Amino acid sequence: MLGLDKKDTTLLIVVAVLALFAPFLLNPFPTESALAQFNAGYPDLMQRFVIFGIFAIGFNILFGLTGYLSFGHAAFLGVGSYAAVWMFKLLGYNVVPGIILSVIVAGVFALLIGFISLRRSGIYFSILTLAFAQMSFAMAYSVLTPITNGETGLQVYSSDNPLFQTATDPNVPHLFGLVMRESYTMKVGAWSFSFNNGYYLCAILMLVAFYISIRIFRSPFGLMLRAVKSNQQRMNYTGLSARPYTLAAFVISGMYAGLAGGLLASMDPLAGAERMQWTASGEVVLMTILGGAGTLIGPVLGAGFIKYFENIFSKINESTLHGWFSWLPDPIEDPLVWLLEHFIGGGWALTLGTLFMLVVIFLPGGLVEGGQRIGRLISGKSRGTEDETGKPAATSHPAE
Amino acid sequence: MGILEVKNVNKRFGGLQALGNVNLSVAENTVHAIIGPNGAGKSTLLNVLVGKLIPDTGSVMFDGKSVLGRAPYEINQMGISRVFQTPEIFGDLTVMENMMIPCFAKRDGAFELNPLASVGKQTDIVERAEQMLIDMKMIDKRHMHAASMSRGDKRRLEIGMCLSQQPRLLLLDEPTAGMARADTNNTIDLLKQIKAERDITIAIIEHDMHVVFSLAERITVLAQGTPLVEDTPDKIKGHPKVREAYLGESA
Amino acid sequence: MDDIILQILNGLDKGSAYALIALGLTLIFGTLGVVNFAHGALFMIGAFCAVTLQKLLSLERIEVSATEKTAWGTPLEIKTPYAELWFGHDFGAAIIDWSVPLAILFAIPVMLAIGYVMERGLIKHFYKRPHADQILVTFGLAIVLQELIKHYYGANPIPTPAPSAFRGSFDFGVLLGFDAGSIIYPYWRMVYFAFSAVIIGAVFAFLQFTTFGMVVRAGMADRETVGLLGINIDRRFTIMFGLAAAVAGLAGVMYTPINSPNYHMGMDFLVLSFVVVVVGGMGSLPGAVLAGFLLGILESFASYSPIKNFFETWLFLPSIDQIIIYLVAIIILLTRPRGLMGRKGVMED
Amino acid sequence: FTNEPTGGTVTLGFNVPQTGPYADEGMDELRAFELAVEHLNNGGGCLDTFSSKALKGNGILGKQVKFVTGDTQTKSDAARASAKSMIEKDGAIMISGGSSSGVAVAVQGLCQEAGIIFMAGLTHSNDTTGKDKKKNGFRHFFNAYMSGAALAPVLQKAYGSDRKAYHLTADYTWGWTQQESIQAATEALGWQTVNNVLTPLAATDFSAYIAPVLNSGADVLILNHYGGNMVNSLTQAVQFGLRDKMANGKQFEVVVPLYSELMAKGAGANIKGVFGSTNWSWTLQDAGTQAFVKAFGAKYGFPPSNAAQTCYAQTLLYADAVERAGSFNPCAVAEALEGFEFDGLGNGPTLYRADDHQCFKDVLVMKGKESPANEYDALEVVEVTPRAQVEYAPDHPMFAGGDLGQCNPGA
Amino acid sequence: MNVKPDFSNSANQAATAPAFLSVWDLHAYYGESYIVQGVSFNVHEGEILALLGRNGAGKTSTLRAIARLGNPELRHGEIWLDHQPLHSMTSYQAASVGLGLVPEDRRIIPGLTVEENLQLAQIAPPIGWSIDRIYELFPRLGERRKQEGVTLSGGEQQMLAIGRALCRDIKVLLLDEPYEGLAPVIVDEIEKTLIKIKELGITTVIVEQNAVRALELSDRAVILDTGSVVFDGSAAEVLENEELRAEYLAI
Ligand SMILES: Nc1ncnc2c1ncn2[C@@H]1O[C@H](COP(=O)(O)OP(=O)(O)OP(=O)(O)O)[C@@H](O)[C@H]1O
Ligand SMILES: Nc1ncnc2c1ncn2[C@@H]1O[C@H](COP(=O)(O)OP(=O)(O)OP(=O)(O)O)[C@@H](O)[C@H]1O
Ligand SMILES: [Mg+2]
Ligand SMILES: [Mg+2]
Repeated sequence: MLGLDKKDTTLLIVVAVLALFAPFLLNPFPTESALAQFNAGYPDLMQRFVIFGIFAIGFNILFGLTGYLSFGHAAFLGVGSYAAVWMFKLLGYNVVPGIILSVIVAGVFALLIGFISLRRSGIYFSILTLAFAQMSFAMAYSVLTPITNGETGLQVYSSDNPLFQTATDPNVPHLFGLVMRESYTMKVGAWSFSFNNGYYLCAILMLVAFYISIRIFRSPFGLMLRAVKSNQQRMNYTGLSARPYTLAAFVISGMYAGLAGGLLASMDPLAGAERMQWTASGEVVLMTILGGAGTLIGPVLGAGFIKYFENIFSKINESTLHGWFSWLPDPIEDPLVWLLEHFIGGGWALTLGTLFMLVVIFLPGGLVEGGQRIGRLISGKSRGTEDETGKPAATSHPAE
Repeated sequence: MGILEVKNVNKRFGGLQALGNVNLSVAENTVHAIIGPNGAGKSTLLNVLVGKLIPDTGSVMFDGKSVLGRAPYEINQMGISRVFQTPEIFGDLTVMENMMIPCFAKRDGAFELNPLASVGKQTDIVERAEQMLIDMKMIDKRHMHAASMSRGDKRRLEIGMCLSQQPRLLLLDEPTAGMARADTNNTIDLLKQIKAERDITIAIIEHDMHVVFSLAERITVLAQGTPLVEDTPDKIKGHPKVREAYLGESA
Repeated sequence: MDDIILQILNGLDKGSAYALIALGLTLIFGTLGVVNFAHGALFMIGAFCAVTLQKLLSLERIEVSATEKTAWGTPLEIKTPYAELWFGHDFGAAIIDWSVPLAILFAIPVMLAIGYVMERGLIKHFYKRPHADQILVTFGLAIVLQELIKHYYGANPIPTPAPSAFRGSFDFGVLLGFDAGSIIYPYWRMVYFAFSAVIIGAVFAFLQFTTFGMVVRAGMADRETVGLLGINIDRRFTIMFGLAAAVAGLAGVMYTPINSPNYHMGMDFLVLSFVVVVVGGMGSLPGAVLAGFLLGILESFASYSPIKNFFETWLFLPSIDQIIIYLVAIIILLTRPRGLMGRKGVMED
Repeated sequence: FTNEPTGGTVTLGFNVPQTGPYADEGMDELRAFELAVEHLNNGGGCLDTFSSKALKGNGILGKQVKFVTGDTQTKSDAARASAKSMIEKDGAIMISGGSSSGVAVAVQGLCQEAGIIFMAGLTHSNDTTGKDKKKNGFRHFFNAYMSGAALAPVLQKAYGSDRKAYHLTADYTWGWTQQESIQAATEALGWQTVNNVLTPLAATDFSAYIAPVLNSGADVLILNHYGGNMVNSLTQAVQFGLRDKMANGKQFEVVVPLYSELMAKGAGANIKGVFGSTNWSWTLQDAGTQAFVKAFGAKYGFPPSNAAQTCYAQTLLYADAVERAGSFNPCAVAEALEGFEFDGLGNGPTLYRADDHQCFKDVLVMKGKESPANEYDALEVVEVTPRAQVEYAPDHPMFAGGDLGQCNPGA
Repeated sequence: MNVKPDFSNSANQAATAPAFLSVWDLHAYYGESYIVQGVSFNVHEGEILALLGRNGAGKTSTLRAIARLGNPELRHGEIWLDHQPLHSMTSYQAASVGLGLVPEDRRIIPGLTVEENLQLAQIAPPIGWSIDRIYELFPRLGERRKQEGVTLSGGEQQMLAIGRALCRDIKVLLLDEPYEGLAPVIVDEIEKTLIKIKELGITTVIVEQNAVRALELSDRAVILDTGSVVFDGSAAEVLENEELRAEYLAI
């Protein structure tokens, strides 16, 4: 289907179903229950899952296929956001021009940076991209304040007078009148599920992005990118020029980042400079590795994983803990709460740090490998029979 | 006038004259062997031919066009393919994928942006790569990870990759080193067969005299960076200087 | 002119801080080939060694006042440091005063132990893993270390002053024939500079005049073959790692009087130290040190307001001080393929 | 309206930095919030001293108060994500907290769009109630203009009218507005401004900025820095011997216009004798302050910071406004808060001005104490600047450009 | 004191004297692929043993397992060298009891000069030949002592790899394709060296595709096929037995 083989089609369908039913899947606990804290099915977080999923999918096209580790990809996310907010300021709150422009601007920006940075490889390339992104961040934070609104972040003011904004248009981002922030809430017994317009727009674009990424992985172009990673020398002596390939991959992944940035701004019309900081670039690197670099679905999983812990664990506080464990006798409750307190609220980073280590130590192929192990356990296949070439399955089929 | 004309090429590495005034002419559709002691500059000469090294002076013309100053991929696109002394393959890819890449390079040129095409649907490429694997007797290894093959197999794969490009000039740097005798003979047969089937010029570096004398139509002996003699195999075999400096008593 | 000299002095000092941090990093990153995102955390832990020692030395005996009360109604606590109780008021106070230099002695074993545990327990398993995995695991570790420190010491900077003997500043002005007071430079920064020079010299001597450096470099390039030559490369890697941790830690200890330490100081320096190491060239110790000083001095000059203004008016580059390091890094990496003095083949793919 | 409470409880959202450099300040704010919720539900604390007697200690409008917390990370993106989760997931009706102006402005904008009341925590930039003011947002904290207005007379008294000032300014919006305010206030005294150098937010070593001050001809250094920037720049200024130096025949001085207790702690002995301003101090003697300090100290064992006091006051003020309006509807609440005058929460009689939602109250000028009695006693109040002296017209140029807009009750 | 087990009824049919290096029932894996499938043989002190087989037969893997390199992983089997249990050692420990391996792709260490490559071999005891003596054996290395090892020509690298092994005081030398890439004259040289080494009492196992040359030099031969021993006997026997050669060596 859609020019994909059976396995890829299945994967795409699974992802599509997951994305479509995310409002149910992410809200498994009744609203009033103690575990509702772990529900992630509210619009903002769901949007973030798919938007950062797009970001990571794009990053993976560069890193997973070519092995070029960019440490400045957040710059493209940032310019994408700025471009989109500027469109809102100038043209009006319809998200279409913003999203289109964010992709284009990020692509052009990636072309410039990529053209220069790709003159080097390995760590030298990483540091070049980092330097460009950090420069962009520093400028956006202070010098370019007239364009970026600095520390506060670029936003739409009522004095902006967009060109095409009519009185009847919603005064928030919308898609031809479909307001992004609006949701339909469905109550089923003790559960409540919200279906948000913005989320579905993002999810559809994510599916498109995912589909394109599968196609890229399976294309001759994708094969060449893997060849770059494997042996550039051989590539050159086989009559292939590695530079245009890597540059194309860089620009494509920059456009993905721009799309993610544009969507972020479309869901919430504010573009902050921190989006371009090295920590943001680092985050997408972590997402990709955590999920499984070079795999199709890994980056999406990694993005979800990180955003989940950041947003859910940071909101648990001591009194929530006491609420959960109040049924325990005090001498047990207090030490338990004391211990868990390290990992919640302001300690969410500790949870994340610990999980990073555990995942990378025990699941060398990232979360995808975890999934495969579970799959194997279920299907009862022993590892030895996986394939006869002697290479573990995770690496010989890099796109699982 | 040969298809490859090397004139007055010099190359120094620091104090070492690796190539000194090398003149070489390789006639079209011949197998030309370059032999010589270790460190004579044979690989260096090949490096100059494929654009890996730029000589200090001199000129290299392929089919009437200069190759100097061109990037390796451009030189390859002109029709020169090279097999390296230590196998250079795409270790992370499967054998089949390894074989497909040169086929793509041959068909699409140095760069082609086709991110939405599907590798599996490129039937011409798949067929060609499969045929080459069959020719190389490696078809049963098609799904194998190239890096986990034994070294002899890697070398055969690399030769196959170069041949699948149908180059006009094939440069082989010790293609049968470390290859079992049977495979060496197979390779010789393969090269002979290819030679017979299509117009191809082969320049080969080898220390295995069995290979050299089975294939070569002309031989250049290189010593300390300069050609010592150039002649037919029979003459070279009997050449006293060559025997002393290179072949030793065993030849 | 006097301002220029001042900026050079400042640059040297900033440079020595960069150089020292980069030196530790390049031992792990440039020599062992491990992308160590926890290096900043090691630096931070070094600084907290000083904090801890200061806290330990100034542990107080708490007596509850019978009569006085605090503004919120609890009884007032009267605190006396044990050091003063045990060693007498003056000597006790002097020990507390000297806690930062004393922390050097404290930090060396602590950092070596941390380095040892970290290498044996974690990093050892990651030499052969892809750099990406190394990034993930060391970043995770850095967060864990950082959060633990935050949990016990809070997020606020903790003042750790230099001994009072070093608190003033030295007047170079008179020495160099300028007006008195026109070029003054804090004593502690001079100490820091000297200390860096000694550490850098010692590490160089250790690696250049012994075969240790060569063996470790060889081990990084090809562990297997080095093992075939009878060399226990694991042990040397551990030593190297411990050494790097100690260098990072000492850099941290000595830095505390300049900047009050806080739990995220490591992350603040992390990116910069990677830039310094790479600009210096992978695998080159002198490169890292040179790049540290170069970037430090350039940054110092770019922060000097006449120069800032010059860039702003003539080159339309306002706030050059914010981007100078990255700008210089880009220029150097584009003009020299492997940074200033990088070795071929180290982390180039 | 958005998140109208229907059950027996009402949820407030406390959005404070829990990671990053301001985590300790965030923790302190959180403590104050918890205390405020306790008092709202059970009475006590400032409920007894507050001039408005609408609050009964039985929750808000009879509904038990619950709260959710989140981490702003001192990043506008993260702060908005966290606020959105409180609004979308937890049904928070009001958001409060924060420790920086960028975050305050960003979250205020979000609350305006979502139809939620935002009670700003620590935010000092003029913009929050200036060009970025919003109908749904309210600021109890003072601002940069007020710092200038309060500090200037004290500086004049202490250092005279003939001074040359050198500014180091954090290179982002808050730094700029503060610098602008202080420069205006000091120049009005007759001081000259020798130079203003912008320093990167990420800077940790300020030596290269401080050294040139030595020979600049200035005799006062004004540090428009906050948090870690301020701790480091002040520490280093002292290290460079600026405070021991004579310039133009006068003792060289350093001024830190905006103080916080935690910064004072971080800078240690270096702040001794340095002037600055704060919104509030636990050492004040009025009844409101004492009631709060007592409650806070009894619960946590140490006195609250002025950020904490702001958050506490904001929570009570919100609850009180709801009671008085008789509705949780943000528009009704806003109306009740606008022009509201009250006393008994510290700082004396206070006005929530309707024109820009800025609080007007006495401002404190502080000085680093020479011999602190304990670790919470680093600063002493030099002067309580009366409210009249820090007031300004709503259309003052430093606050121009904004528009409160319409109240948004949301869905 | 570790005692060598009695392997008298093992696969070693030529056991006449007590074995110096005993390899007993090795099973080794690359990840999950089972490559060395129960290899056993004995080598006597001072003997030269030729280990032969086609490409991919498992020769290299066997040598690597004996040298205790991590890959392939030795899951079962015992290796005794002069009463020392190599199977319970790591590679550097094995090296320190007198095992030397010249690996198949030479493994010259990048970034180190020729001389440093040699020095590296003399860091851990036991130390063998002096560096000067190596230069005497291979004057070419002496000329290139300051050059980075990996830029040597293929043959020079081979000399360096052998020289490096001799820098250590070895009891058993494992050579993986030592003649590969060497000019015939140099092969003659190396052959002489190996004889010299033998005279010094060093036991040698040689893997070589040039089977005839290897056999002429060796006392005994072991032939591997798909990871198991298919022949164990005297070298002369292989040279005489056409059938055997045709089946397993294709010569
Ligand atoms: N990058 C380099 N720097 C310095 N010397 C070099 C470099 N590359 C090659 N050489 C030297 O140049 C000489 C010629 O090397 P080359 O590799 O061409 O020899 P060759 O004829 O291929 O030998 P072999 O048959 O052993 O492979 C050798 O002595 C080698 O050491
Ligand atoms: N790293 C590896 N991972 C997986 N399989 C491997 C690896 N190295 C070798 N193999 C496999 O092990 C088998 C034996 O390889 P080995 O290198 O031992 O053969 P060999 O007898 O030395 O062959 P050659 O003469 O070609 O060097 C081969 O089938 C090869 O594919
Ligand atoms: Mg060669
Ligand atoms: Mg082999």
